[in-house]
Amino acid sequence: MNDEMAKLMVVFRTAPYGSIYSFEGLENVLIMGAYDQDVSVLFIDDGVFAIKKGMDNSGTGIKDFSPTFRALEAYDIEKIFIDRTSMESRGLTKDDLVIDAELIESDAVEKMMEEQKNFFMF
Amino acid sequence: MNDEMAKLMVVFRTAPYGSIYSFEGLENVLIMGAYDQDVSVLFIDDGVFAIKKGMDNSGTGIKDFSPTFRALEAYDIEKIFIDRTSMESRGLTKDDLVIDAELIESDAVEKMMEEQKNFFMF
Amino acid sequence: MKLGMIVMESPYQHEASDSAIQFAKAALAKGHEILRVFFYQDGVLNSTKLMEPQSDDRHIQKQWTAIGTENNIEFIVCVAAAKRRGINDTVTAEGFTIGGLGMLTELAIEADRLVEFRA
Amino acid sequence: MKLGMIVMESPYQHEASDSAIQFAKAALAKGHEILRVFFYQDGVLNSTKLMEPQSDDRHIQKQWTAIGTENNIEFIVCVAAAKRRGINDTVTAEGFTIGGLGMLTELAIEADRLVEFRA
Amino acid sequence: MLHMINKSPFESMSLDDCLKYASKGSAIILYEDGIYAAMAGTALESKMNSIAGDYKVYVLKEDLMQRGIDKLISGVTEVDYAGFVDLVEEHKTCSW
Amino acid sequence: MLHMINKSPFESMSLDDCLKYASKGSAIILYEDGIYAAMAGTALESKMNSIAGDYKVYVLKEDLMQRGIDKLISGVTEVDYAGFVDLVEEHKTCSW
Repeated sequence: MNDEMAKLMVVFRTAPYGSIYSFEGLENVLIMGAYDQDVSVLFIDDGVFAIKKGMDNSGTGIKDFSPTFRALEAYDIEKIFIDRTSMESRGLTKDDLVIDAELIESDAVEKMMEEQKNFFMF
Repeated sequence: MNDEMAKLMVVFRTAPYGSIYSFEGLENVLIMGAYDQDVSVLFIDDGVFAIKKGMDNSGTGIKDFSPTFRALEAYDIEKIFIDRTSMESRGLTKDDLVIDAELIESDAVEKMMEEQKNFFMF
Repeated sequence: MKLGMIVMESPYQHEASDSAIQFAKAALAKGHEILRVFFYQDGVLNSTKLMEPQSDDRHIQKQWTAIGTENNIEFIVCVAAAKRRGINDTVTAEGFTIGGLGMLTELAIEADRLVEFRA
Repeated sequence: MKLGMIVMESPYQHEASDSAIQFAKAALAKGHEILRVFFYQDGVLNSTKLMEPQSDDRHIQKQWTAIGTENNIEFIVCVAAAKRRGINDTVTAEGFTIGGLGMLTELAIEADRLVEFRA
Repeated sequence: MLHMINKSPFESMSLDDCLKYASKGSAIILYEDGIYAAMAGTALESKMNSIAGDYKVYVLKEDLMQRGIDKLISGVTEVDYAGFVDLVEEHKTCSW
Repeated sequence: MLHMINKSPFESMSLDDCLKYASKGSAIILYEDGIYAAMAGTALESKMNSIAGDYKVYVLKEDLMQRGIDKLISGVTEVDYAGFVDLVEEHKTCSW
């Protein structure tokens, strides 16, 4: 990492499938991975549902994009955070998730946003 | 009114302008008025904001459709109801509204829906 | 039963169109009649033949057209909603017809059940 | 400041496009620079020249085109989002250019502020 | 009446709105993002248990599968799209 | 941070969500259907009074006018689009 890199973040806050926001958030992270910047990813609120294990789209035919989250490491995107309270209040534990994410407390979220050059809400 | 008429209702439940639902609900009422059916109109939840007096679109240019509600009578649509609790919890009284509507209690809403041949939610 | 269906949101952005398609298939499989599907508000965007989703994704317009032509179902695209959104008969796909809002009132008069797929 | 703007929802269905237009005008009136407006998700539907709203309503595509051409602002329509929704260069209006999602990352790198207009 | 709820209960008031009007014993189907209301172990579980006692609550199997949700609160009934169609045949529907 | 809220507080949890993360003293702008949170006399008034004490709450004048809302709770500041732009210049923005 060097000073030329911009700190950028994608925040996932909506549930997957009901709307396209979550899918497009992931598309963005993947593109950002190609730009050699200091990229991080944060899951809050219903955004945590995007990385739930065990999705099966055989009944709907809607593209299941959860496996693609596992590709983030290959794109050198390793700063992945999840709001502990959002996860726990939705009945989830880290074992329920397709990727490993670092738990943070809610009062750290705004500060993390402030530290970015820019961030996206999806 | 005769037995050939279908009982039809348009329910307004979303706030105006933020989305187009409320506007399209009104378009529907006006069209239904041309079909000589037994049409009623019901405002619940944020739908009550659609008939607030005093709208001024000079700052946004978005079409103000509230005056059109006053035309409902001309279309022989006189069964206009408003959920009292929805109105009061939003700080409104009948004096704040562009049209006269009959106040009903929340426990009458589902029954009123059931009595229709069909109804629309907007 | 005689069903009327209304689709109020754009394809891909919301799940409404997907749910409506699955519901229509299940209703037809049970022998119910779908009198008409009325595409309203952003739902009119389901009708465009210019839609080109990624190759690994579903093609929502083609799914509709397949259901409509196989089962001879009327798909009406609301004219006022369509014009506002850049949909006209140069872009609507096979099986979709542009029509007036009165056809929604008629559907409410004729259908045993009306089901709205919305945001 | 150097502003980046993102429009995520379709015109007319949501107020997002209207708010974005008013915000852009106010920012330009104060002398700020809008580096780029990125039309994303259903926001790509702002770009269609086939849009024909009722005569007493605003014409959202023309409002954008006026702002863009008078102020020489780059309007990028996300290519993948556009294809999925039936928007291609046969229907995009003057002032709109179809481009890749990378142009959104570049905007985030270059802009002092990024403002999202969304549902 | 069949009340149709398609929004996340963590984000939208649509289920609460519906309950202000629905009489006890009415049917509710949770689908799309609405299915999260039926998930076991969430902060809404006790509230949802009470709702499942007062209303006939159905939850759409295909949307549960899509989202990888398999542990449900007790008292709710899974239905597939065919069952959804049956519910619509039985009831007038109201989409919130 | 400038938190941007555009959904009705009677229908959406977005303002509550934002407050779980926003530190006291942060700025919030209510616009589009979000402006109803600033309306005087609603069932949310006492909750909003408390929020207006803890945060810098702004409300967009053009969207208030559009909706015919003129009586606001105390402690909120009306801004027009020019003022909205100034707030964006001062703060990073977060659209909920």
